[in-house]
Amino acid sequence: MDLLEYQGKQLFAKHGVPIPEGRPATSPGEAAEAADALGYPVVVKAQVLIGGRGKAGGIKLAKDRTEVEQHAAAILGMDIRGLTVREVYIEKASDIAEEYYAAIVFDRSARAPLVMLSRMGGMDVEEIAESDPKAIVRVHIDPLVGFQDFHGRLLAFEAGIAEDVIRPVGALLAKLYDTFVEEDAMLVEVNPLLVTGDRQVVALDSKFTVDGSALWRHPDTAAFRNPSADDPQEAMARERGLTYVKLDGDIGILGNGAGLVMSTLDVVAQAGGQPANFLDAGGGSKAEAIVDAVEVILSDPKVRAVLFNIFGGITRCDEVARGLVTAFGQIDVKVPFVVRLDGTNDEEGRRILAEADLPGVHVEKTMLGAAARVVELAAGS
Amino acid sequence: MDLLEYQGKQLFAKHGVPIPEGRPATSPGEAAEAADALGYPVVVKAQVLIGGRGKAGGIKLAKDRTEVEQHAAAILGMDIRGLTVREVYIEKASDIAEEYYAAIVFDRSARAPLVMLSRMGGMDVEEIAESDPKAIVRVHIDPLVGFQDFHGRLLAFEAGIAEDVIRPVGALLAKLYDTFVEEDAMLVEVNPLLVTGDRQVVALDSKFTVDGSALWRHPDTAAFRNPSADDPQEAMARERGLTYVKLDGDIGILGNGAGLVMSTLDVVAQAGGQPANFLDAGGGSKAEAIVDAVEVILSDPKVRAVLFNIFGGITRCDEVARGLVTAFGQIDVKVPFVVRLDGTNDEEGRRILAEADLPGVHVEKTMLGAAARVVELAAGS
Amino acid sequence: MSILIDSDTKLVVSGLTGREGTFHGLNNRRYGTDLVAGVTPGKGGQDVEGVPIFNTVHDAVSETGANTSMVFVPPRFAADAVLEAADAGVELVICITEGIPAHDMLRVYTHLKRTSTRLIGPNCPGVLSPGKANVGIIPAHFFSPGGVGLVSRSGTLTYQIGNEIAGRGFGNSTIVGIGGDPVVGSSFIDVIALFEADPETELIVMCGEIGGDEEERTADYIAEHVSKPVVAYIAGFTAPPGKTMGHAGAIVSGSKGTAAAKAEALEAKGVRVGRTPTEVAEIAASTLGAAAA
Amino acid sequence: MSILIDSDTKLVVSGLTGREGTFHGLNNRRYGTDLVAGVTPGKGGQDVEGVPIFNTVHDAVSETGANTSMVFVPPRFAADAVLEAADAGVELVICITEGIPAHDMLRVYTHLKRTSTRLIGPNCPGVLSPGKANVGIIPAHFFSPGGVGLVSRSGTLTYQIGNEIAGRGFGNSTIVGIGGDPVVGSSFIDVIALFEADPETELIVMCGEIGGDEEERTADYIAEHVSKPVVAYIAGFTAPPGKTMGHAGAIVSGSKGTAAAKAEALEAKGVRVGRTPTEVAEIAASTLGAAAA
Repeated sequence: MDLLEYQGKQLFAKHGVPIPEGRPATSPGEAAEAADALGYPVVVKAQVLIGGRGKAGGIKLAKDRTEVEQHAAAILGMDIRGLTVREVYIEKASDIAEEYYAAIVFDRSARAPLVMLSRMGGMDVEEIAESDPKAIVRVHIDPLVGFQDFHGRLLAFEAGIAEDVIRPVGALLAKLYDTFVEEDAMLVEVNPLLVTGDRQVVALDSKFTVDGSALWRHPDTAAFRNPSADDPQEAMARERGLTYVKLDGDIGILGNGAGLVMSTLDVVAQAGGQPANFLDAGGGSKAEAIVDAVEVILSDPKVRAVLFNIFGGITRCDEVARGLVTAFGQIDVKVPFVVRLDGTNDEEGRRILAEADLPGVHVEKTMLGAAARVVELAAGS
Repeated sequence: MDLLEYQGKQLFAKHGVPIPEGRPATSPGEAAEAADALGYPVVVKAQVLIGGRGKAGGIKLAKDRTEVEQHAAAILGMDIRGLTVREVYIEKASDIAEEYYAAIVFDRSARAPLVMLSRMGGMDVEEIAESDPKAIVRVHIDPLVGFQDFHGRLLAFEAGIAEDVIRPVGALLAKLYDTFVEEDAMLVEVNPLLVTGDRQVVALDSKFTVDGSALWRHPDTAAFRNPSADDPQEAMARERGLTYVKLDGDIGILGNGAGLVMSTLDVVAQAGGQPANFLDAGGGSKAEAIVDAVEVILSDPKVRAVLFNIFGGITRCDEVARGLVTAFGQIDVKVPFVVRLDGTNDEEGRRILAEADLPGVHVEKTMLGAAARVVELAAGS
Repeated sequence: MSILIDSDTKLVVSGLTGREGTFHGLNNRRYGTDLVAGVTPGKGGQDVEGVPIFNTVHDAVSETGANTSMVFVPPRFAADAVLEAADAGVELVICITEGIPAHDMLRVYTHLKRTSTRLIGPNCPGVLSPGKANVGIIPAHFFSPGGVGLVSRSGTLTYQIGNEIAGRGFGNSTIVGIGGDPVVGSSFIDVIALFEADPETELIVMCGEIGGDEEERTADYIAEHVSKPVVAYIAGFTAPPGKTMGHAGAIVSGSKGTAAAKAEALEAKGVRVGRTPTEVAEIAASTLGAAAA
Repeated sequence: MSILIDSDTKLVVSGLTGREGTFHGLNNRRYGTDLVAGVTPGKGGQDVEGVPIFNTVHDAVSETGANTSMVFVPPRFAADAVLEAADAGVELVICITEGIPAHDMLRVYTHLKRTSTRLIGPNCPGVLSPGKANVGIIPAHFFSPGGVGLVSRSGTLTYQIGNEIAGRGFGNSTIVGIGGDPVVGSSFIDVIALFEADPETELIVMCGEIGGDEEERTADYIAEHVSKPVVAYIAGFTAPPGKTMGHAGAIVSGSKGTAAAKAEALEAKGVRVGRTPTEVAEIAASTLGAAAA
């Protein structure tokens, strides 16, 4: 789960990572109030879960109340690379002496947190990596020993940051590491990590991804979730406990098990089709889950045909068939379905479907055959 | 550094280890006020750094204000096994359903914290160990992994405590472990660990030793030190930065290096003498340190003779000799000194002493010879 | 022969008294697995259809000699259950639980590397050695003993591929689900090393997916250390970057962890990669058929 | 031969620019130790009498090939300096610093056991291989090369005993101060194992003191694994229980850790224990003299 800049900064502050003062706002009036309380000049920053805000006009300096209101009005509702801005963050303006880059990522390959520091902040990390790969210093941390003072020194000296801020930058990294571990983060990025004119070191931006599996430990973070920012189908699926990812195509996909669903998407694409979604009905899918899943898939108006690809292990094919029959009883289905049932109780499942004789439902025995058929139907419908 | 019961309990509470409500007091009036605030009945408990308070009459139940004042008056100033009671702790009385024993020690042999639990609390742990060795369950904790929930279950089930308090006892042990690590403790002991009539689990007593080398991390704990409780010679030595331990005999001892001083005590004892103290003047002892050391040793009125045993490594024997000359110039020395100087600059040191011709100072060349001489002098003086 | 589990396996299940634990634990026992104990704190002394329940894994191990643990407890208790099993001296822990926080697994993983306990999973379907033992939720009736070692990050996809291979007349030495989380106890490399050393295994099928770089590293390992034929499948060619595809670990980050890169890396090292489950089964079957001929 | 340090030792000193660090570091260099670098954050690029200073141990190691580190920084920074040296790949870390919190050392100790870095100390006088190298604060002029391996928890007591042995005409292979703290990186056993394997060492003198049970465990180890003669000394027979005798680790807890118990344990395993430093030197000298005759 990704956090907005100001949400990440709230977690930074909780663990002692220094940040400039700021407040979120959802209207120009609220923004002006926030700015009055902070003192001018301030920066009005669009809060969206995507990069490139600055270039899109989502970050503006304001020297007085009128400007804050103007900028907030312009930014709120703005579309930035497909996302609508619903909140702004009003932050005390900082004077910039140096811009560094700092991040900690959960490095699954090394099975250790990876701390990165660069003296070249303010630009995208991939740009830094391209323009000067050596400019990003990387250190892995033993998860049982944790971040030590020497790690901070090692990173700071290697990165070649200004000598007078070696210590405060090291201290900030130590607190960033605390944040990373204690908040169950998968990524924390500070870009730029700012040195102000009076040599204060502060996190001027935050990019923050938390582990969704650990949200039960962090009720405050869980409350950050902003459903309005989500895709409506994804929100609907989440409410129903389904694993759903919206894609760009027109063929609705349901399968059981993440690997099988991914494979189904691939096979459909190889057959020339375009999947509309990823939907894992999970192991042991019961009839009700199938009804929910059909509703979610069909709530996407682009869907022109649907493929059910079930390999029954724990999931019983007869249960899936019954769920489908129930769904067709409750929902007015207007697009063709291709159903492939294999594995546990597959014959019983196919018998149920044959008896129900649902309109527009085609049963196939193999995964490849089913993929070919659904692509054909989507093209024809 | 050992903490009084109520000091240890303050640290328990800080880390969420449940304790009964209580307040320290230094006078009967203060005790009565504390009891009024807590509500009756209360227990008045002598605060001394020694076991056996109960048997000595240092723990009394009081059902009203009058009794609190009476008991506090009786206990304050009481001598318990050589220690004078200067504070009492007024604690809300608890009803006792079960008394367990819990402790965490810094096990240097295993190089790991050792957590112990027994269902036989309320008596001395050595008594438990003697009466039923299996009744104490022991688990070592990996310092880098820390105390896990399963450790709590393992201890609680193995110890055979009541089933309904397995969870809260496990939770208390986890918090006790946090206390142990975060407060840099060498020992935390809860005896008894109480289960009340309404099945609450609380720490009814605390024995708490913190690592003196870590006090800089714990200014609050460092402030617990109660100089009035210390031996006056030891307090004086500490102020002067000397490592001094008061002993029972009449021969003052000074050496450089802990091992050499211990060895000197042994050799003096083998020669039939009784050391009055352990005093390590440290590596590289300078003249001023020697003056300080002589003052501390002679401040003990029992001292009848003094042995200086110096093996010069970093310490230079000429510096020691000069220090001794200076000390004799500043202090009116009434007891004989035996000085053994060996190692770095020993000849120069002996020359200085010979020239100064200090009254009552005898120079010896070997450790054994010096020990024999000082014993003889102590007996004769 | 087989790897990891066989007829010497003595299984203790953490969470045997739960609904899922009971269902799958007894299912494993019906298959022939020697299910010797269950662990549920506070239910020590009870039994589940004759299987004794203990309060701690330590008790279960000392009373029954259990050498393998299956963890079937909810995610917030699972890391603790794995550590408990390791502390009790269990040699192999198979953790089925999905949704364990990644930082918990990081600590468990780092600690277990210092011990002699091997972990499979979490978020995995378990391990099946056909005809010998089944520990987990793999539907055993599709599989029979044979020479194909199968290792996969995914459950149903494994059944799909395994079933297609079975349909061509070949059985399995052992099927290992290593799990779909960012940090799992055993990697493809760990399991493939076991298959390489296992005399019964003639061919290895590995079934990867997007995310991380395990498949790439495995390609290097195979080139250097594996003499047996390896056939691979990678799921997720159509997965868009930045979206978690069901498994917590199945996510393309920027340009990293794509299926295309993984397939390329494997092919560059001489591993044949099937583009569909069916193609994987065909390659495996023809390789085995050629070897037999 | 000798153990731990010799003419191949390349020394980096953490804290070389401090008063004590400079004094002892240069003293070690004067003895012949190959002092290649110092480390003081922020002073990289400077030098101390020609010895280059680096900001990090990593820089020092990569620039100079240092393989041994001496830690001479204040107690609150010492654990970090030890971990830094280990992280930089230094093989041997000798930590002189006294007063490091015991819990810090516990974590350092546990971590280092997983690495290939060996730690001597903390709160120790260092290591001297007479005629080859000196790392620490041992006054080298008392000692000459020879066949006695000396290992001790204490500094000056070691000089006392070593000097008495030297007075009888015998030299030392290596003198190792393991340190007087409750947790030290290397135990008597670790060092005695090195002496046993060192061809130059003919006889081992160990110098223990009250506290802990290292001496008792060493007695068992010697009985099983050591073929060379061992002579022991234990300080602190007159130490009262519950009082720390100078060294943080030198404390009799209840009835545990007494000098009498240690001497008994050693003698029970056939180790001769001298009751005074002089007696230890006499036993050592007569044993060596008899062997030479």
